[in-house]
Amino acid sequence: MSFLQWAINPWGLRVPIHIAWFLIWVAVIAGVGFFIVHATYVRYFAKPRQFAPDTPPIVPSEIPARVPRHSQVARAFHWVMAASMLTLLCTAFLPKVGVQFNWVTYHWIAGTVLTISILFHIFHASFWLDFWSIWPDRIDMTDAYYRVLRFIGRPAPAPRKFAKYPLENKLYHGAIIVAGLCAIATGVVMMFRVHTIFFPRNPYLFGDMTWGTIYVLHGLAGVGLIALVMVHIYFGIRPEKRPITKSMIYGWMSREFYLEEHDPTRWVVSPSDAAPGSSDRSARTE
Amino acid sequence: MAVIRDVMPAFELLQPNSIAEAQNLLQQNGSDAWVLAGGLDSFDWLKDRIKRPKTVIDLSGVEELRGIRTTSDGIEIGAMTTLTEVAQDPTIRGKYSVLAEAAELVASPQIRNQGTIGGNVSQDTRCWYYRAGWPCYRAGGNICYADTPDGRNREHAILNAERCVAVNPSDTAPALIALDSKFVISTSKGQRVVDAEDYFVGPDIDITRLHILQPGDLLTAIRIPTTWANQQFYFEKVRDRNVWDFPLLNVASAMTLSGARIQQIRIAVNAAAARPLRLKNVERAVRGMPPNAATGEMAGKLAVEGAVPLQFNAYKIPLMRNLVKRAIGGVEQAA
Amino acid sequence: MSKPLEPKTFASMLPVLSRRDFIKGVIAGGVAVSSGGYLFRASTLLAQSGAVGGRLLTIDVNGQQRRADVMKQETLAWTLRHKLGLTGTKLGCDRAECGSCTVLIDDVPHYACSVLTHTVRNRKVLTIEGLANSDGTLHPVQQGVVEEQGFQCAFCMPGFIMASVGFLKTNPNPTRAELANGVSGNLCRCQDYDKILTALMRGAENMRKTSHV
Amino acid sequence: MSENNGPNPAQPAREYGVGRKLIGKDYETPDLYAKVTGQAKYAEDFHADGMLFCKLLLSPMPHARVRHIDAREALAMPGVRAIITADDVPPPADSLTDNGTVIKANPKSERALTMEPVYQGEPILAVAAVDELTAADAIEKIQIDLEPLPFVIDPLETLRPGGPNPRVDGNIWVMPPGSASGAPPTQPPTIGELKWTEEDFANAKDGQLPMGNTPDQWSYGDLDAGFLSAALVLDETFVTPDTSHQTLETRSAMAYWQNGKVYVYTGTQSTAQTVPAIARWLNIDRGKVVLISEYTGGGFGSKVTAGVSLVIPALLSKKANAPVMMRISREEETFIGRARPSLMGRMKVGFSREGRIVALDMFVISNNGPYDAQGDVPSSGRIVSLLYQPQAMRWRGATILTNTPPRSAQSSPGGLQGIVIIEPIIAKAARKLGLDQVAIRRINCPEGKAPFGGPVKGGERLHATSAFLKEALDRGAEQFNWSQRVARTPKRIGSKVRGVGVSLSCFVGGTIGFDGLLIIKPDGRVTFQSGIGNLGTESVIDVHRAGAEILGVPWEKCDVVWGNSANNLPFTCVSGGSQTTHAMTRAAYATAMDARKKLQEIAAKSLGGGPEDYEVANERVFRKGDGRGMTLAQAAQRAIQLGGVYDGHESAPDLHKLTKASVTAFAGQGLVAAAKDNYPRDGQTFSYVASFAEVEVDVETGKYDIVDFLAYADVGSVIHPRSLGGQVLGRSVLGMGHAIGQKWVYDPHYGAMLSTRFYQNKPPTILDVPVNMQWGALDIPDPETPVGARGVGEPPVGGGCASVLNALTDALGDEIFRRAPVNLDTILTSLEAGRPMQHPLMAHI
Repeated sequence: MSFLQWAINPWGLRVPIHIAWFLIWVAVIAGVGFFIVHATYVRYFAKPRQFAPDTPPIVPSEIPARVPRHSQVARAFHWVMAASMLTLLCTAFLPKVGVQFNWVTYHWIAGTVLTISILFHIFHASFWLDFWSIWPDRIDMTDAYYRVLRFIGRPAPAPRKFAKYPLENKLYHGAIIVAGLCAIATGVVMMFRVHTIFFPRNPYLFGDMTWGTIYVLHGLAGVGLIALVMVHIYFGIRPEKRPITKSMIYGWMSREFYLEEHDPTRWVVSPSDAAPGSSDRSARTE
Repeated sequence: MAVIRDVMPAFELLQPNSIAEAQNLLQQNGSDAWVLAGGLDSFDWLKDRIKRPKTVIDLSGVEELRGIRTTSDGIEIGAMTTLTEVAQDPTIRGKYSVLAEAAELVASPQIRNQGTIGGNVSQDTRCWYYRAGWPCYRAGGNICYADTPDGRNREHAILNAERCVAVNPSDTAPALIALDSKFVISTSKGQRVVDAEDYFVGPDIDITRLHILQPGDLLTAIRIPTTWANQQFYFEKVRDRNVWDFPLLNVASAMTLSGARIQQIRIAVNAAAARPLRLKNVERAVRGMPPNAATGEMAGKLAVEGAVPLQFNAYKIPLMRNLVKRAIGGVEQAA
Repeated sequence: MSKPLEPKTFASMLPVLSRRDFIKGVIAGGVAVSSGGYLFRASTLLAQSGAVGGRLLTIDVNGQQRRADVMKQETLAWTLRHKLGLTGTKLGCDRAECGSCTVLIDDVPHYACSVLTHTVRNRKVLTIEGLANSDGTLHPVQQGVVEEQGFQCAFCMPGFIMASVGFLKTNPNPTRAELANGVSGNLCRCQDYDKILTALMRGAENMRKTSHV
Repeated sequence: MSENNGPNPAQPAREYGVGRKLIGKDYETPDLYAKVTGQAKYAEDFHADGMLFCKLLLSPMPHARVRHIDAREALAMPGVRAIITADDVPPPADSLTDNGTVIKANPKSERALTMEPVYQGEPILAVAAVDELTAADAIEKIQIDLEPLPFVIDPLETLRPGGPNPRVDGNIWVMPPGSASGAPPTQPPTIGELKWTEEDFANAKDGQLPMGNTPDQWSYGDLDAGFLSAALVLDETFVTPDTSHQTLETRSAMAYWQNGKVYVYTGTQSTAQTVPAIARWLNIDRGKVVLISEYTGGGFGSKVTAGVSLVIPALLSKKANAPVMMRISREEETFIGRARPSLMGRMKVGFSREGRIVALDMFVISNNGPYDAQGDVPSSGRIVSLLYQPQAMRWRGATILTNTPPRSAQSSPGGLQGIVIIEPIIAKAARKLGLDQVAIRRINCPEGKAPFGGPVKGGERLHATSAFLKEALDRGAEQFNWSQRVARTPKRIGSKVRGVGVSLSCFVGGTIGFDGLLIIKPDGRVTFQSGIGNLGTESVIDVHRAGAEILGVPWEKCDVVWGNSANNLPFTCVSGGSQTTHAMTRAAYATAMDARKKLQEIAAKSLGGGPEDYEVANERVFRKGDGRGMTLAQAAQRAIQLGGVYDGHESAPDLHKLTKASVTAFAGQGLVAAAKDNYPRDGQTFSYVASFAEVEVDVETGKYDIVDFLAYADVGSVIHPRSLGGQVLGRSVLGMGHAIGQKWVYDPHYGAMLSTRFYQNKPPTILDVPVNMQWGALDIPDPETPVGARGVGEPPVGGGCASVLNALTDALGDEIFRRAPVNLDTILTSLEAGRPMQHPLMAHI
């Protein structure tokens, strides 16, 4: 059983042309498998979470009721990206599993949208947002280590609360970067094979072996994204994560959730940047 | 592994005697099975060792699939009826002559004696890149060799191309569309009847086949309604050599007149795209108009709207324009 | 467009013999196989090599019941030429586009290169060898060819004659143009078409005279 | 319809060979019965016990180097008997050309198998197995690793500065010094590089052929003065197609070894000369080769002596120690089956007001394929100079190598291309000068001992033995009703436009110096030994009718032996270059004369008197006057008693050694006559044809039909009218194929041929030619040869193509095409645009 589809090219050379399409199902099954394992774990085995106490203890009243998390621009980007990503996956893989329609044009247009939005995101994140907030830091690592020790019942100090993004979130983002950029990089080159509005078509830009490799990478990234997207949606709808999902819609999370999950020293929030709708009154009544 | 394009590989040959039996064998053998009708298309694939079925199901023994029957509303042609039988059948020559003409112009006498109507409409494209066994889109690959900067595409598509620019080579298909015939398909789930034009698909929908038959399906018969019997027909095939060659373009039309005006019309061309094209826009435009040169001119121009020539097939645009013009305005006589 | 495309070949990724080893291999192999293997019959060997074996068939050829061991994928042309010794049926293209292999199956001209022998079990096959009478008297069409010195290299001749015999059964009194259509499924590369038509027209005339059926 | 009565109503009845018994009369050839009954055995029809089948591994790349071959899996298969590669092929030995001249072995020439394929489809390896299926399966089990090398399929591309070379060392053959004069070269040519400058290419405008420097050229007369005096000067580019010979019988062959001799069954254009050729390819003594070739399914120049297809089965059968049959598939035939090189030509032609060609500047390059240089380029110049007798002419040419299948002479090599390049220009000139198309050809066409080619040593130009083309042109115009057809109006009816065209045509028509051999048996029958290949022209039999005529023997008493080299054949010319009828009627005549002389001497010895007192007729040799004498039977018996020169114990010293051996083999079997053709000949022999065609073009589809055709031949005395008619019309249609559709289509990116099937490369069908064609022949004997007969195979070819092209321009005007073939796409797009739309110089479209 080969994970790639091979063909004999006009010169009698064996070249790869695609991934084997059964990998689509492998990805889907992997995704579903993850739900089951994770859900079961959380339901039956997960110990109640314990965080090290805040140091110095914080005064809740200094935290706005609605903690701003995602700017409008950031949210817009996320949903545009999500839409184009779903379009890309559907147009790419539905025809392969028997749902036949004219997909190519939608696919490259969605691809273009995604590419542009990603470029914007990189630019925007680097200059307007806290660029490093999404990258794992040393504390994440040590805390992860503590969690593992505690999970296997070894003595270890309680981990600290999260910064703006929990480690899982950061790791997931990393994975998306790898798969997404691979799909985009190969996808852009593949536009030379079809008629687009961008550049004159040239199917002979590369040799058959190179083209084959490009198609295979694109395919691998594609099926990879199937699994990643499934996992992402899964977390998005899990009850305990819902505040985070909401924050991607409304832009803010409640003070309670913030205090419960996040470490104000690692994700500093001052009253000045209260999200619209929060008021001191409501704060005082606490 | 080295490539050799000669000598048919060994396969198991199954020879059912009934449609039911054939259907069963198809189910049992799934995608390993190859359906053999007249074999004129099949043997090329097999002798070139490009298609390698484990099992070949020969339909020549299935009597139900042969012959031309008169039905309550028209006629039914068994899929395994030979093109010679179709071309010489008195009813078809009399009432549906456009089909007889088309069948008469297929390939060569010996091929018409063996080739079947079912095979003619279900045959694969003749794109020479694809037929050479090159791994193009249609063969499951990731490129169209014909639509490249120096691809040789004189015989290829000017309309509805999507990545693949191959064309459908059938001569009888446009005639059957013009006659508004229905294709009877026997599937594992039972019988399906589709309009002639819906029997064919383009690369935008399915880039690997020219028709809607899925593995296990069987085209059993073609029904021609009386709707267009004895109406005014036109068929013309243009090819290089007067024998054997596939159409560079062909056109078929059926017309009913009320007085000196076109009342109803169906017109189709083939070898212009991956599927025979029914020219609905032309049909709409010419209804109610006199079938004369002026109408023909207009129809011809309309027919080729949106045509995109490749490097070597620009001639197909004036050719299609003129054939449609003739089909509607008639052939220009003494000036 | 003329620069080499992909210098990297799949074969080069495989463990392969150097040419010297290869030649050794050939000689050794050649000897090894040729001793002994010499007497094997094709079908038994195929059976060993896992391919589909043949099956004993009886076919009606030129009025005789002929038995032959026939592969499932074997064409009638191959059976006639290599199993029944009827080499008058020629293979010019083996792809149904030259007509040299034309034979009559139940009186209808077919390309024998494009008919599976297993599909003609219950049908009558007539080849060029079966056309003349047993006493050697030629068929009127053959006679016409002799009278007009039709054909040149004559490799296409058996096919042409069979095609016209088949056609004349349906149209015994054709015009030159009709006969040309009748034999249009046959290619002549000496391109002696004019003399061929003349000869076949003479043959048609002979047939009408002798009221041959 | 009146058409049913009479086989071909269009063909006027005509008596040839007036006053003769056999020459000029129709008869039933002795090979015909076997042909019509299917008993005639062609190479592939033979079967030997334990016969193995061979399949080939062909190169998928246009130019590559074989890095590795792994055949272990294939060899392990049951039924696979042997595999051979280039390493099993003996080193190349000397080879022989069309007309028998020896050239030194060329190490860079084609071999049976190769480790550096130079065209897609070149055989690399061959497998022998118990059946074809096993052999084919074995091929698929072979791992082959090829290193792609630079390739080129378009001659102009390799001529560009920095353009790729088809061979590692270059793109042209460089002749060894001192071989330009046409004398057979002693040393083999080497491969060199020819590149033109950017300027050469820049100077060529809008589809004109660029003209860089060429290795070969000649000229005569004052070209510049000619152009100055010209009333009209045209400068046109025209390109002819590459066309495969496509003999209907592929070059299949069967071979086995027995008692140290190799027995080869194949089709060939010469039984006599293929034997030594096979011996050279196999590097063995010619006495060890037996060739069986009784019937050949077409040649057209592609089956001249030995080649790849004979060597492979011979070597395989030796290695496998069993008979090997190699059935060449139609696709393989497309690759190894030889083809006519495409010629790209540019001509500047100056015409006087009357239409006389006063100056002609001719420039041609050919697409030669990767191997030996073909003669088409020089031949095109010679033929044009002879056929149109320009007052001043310069010819320049280059034979360019490419990575496309090997070429060989094809009916009228270079002749067709030259004629097809110049004829449309002459047609255009006639229109511009307001002259009749027949008239303008009449004042240019050769007459009598017409000169041709460039000056040879001594500054003199060679000349033809004779030419009666003017008469042929006049008779043809009359029979074709030329003037009525031209006058007919309207030319256009509906969308159909009619056009008429005429063309001159010629090619070489014969060589000299070969041997003949006949035996008068004691029973009075005469046996003619024929070394001619039997490829359907019937010259294998026809020429001996001349001998029988002279001896006064009824044909029923004659036997002809041919097709098996074991049957002791005389040294005979190859049936190529249209030389056979001329060369071998001369040899037959000489031989009959020798027989007559011997009969007279025998009679004198037996009945007294001198030989001159006796004459030979009615199967007797008898004394003039009283008629006393003896029958041929008695003479034969007497000859055996006399022995010596009479019964073959001695033979004439000037005979070829092959003939001598055969004579000795017959010693004592009867009166053995053998002679070499020593008759003088003033000039080179050519044959001529005037061709006329009418076409009907549908201007809405571009599709056209040839509705009528006539070829009128000046081929000397007619020997066998029916087979002559077959040659004249058959080869005309071969020419037509080049006009109406035959071509090669290549994918330039992979250098792979796409048009491997008939429905793609378009050999003409019976419905692509007129249903009634006509031919005629002057039947004027050539003064320079005893029987007066010239060859006919090739002369009609150019006219068949050019007359159709000219009919097309007559119908559609000069702004339609600049290359052949002319298909409906060319016509339709050009009519749309009002100018030639198809680029003439784009290769293989």
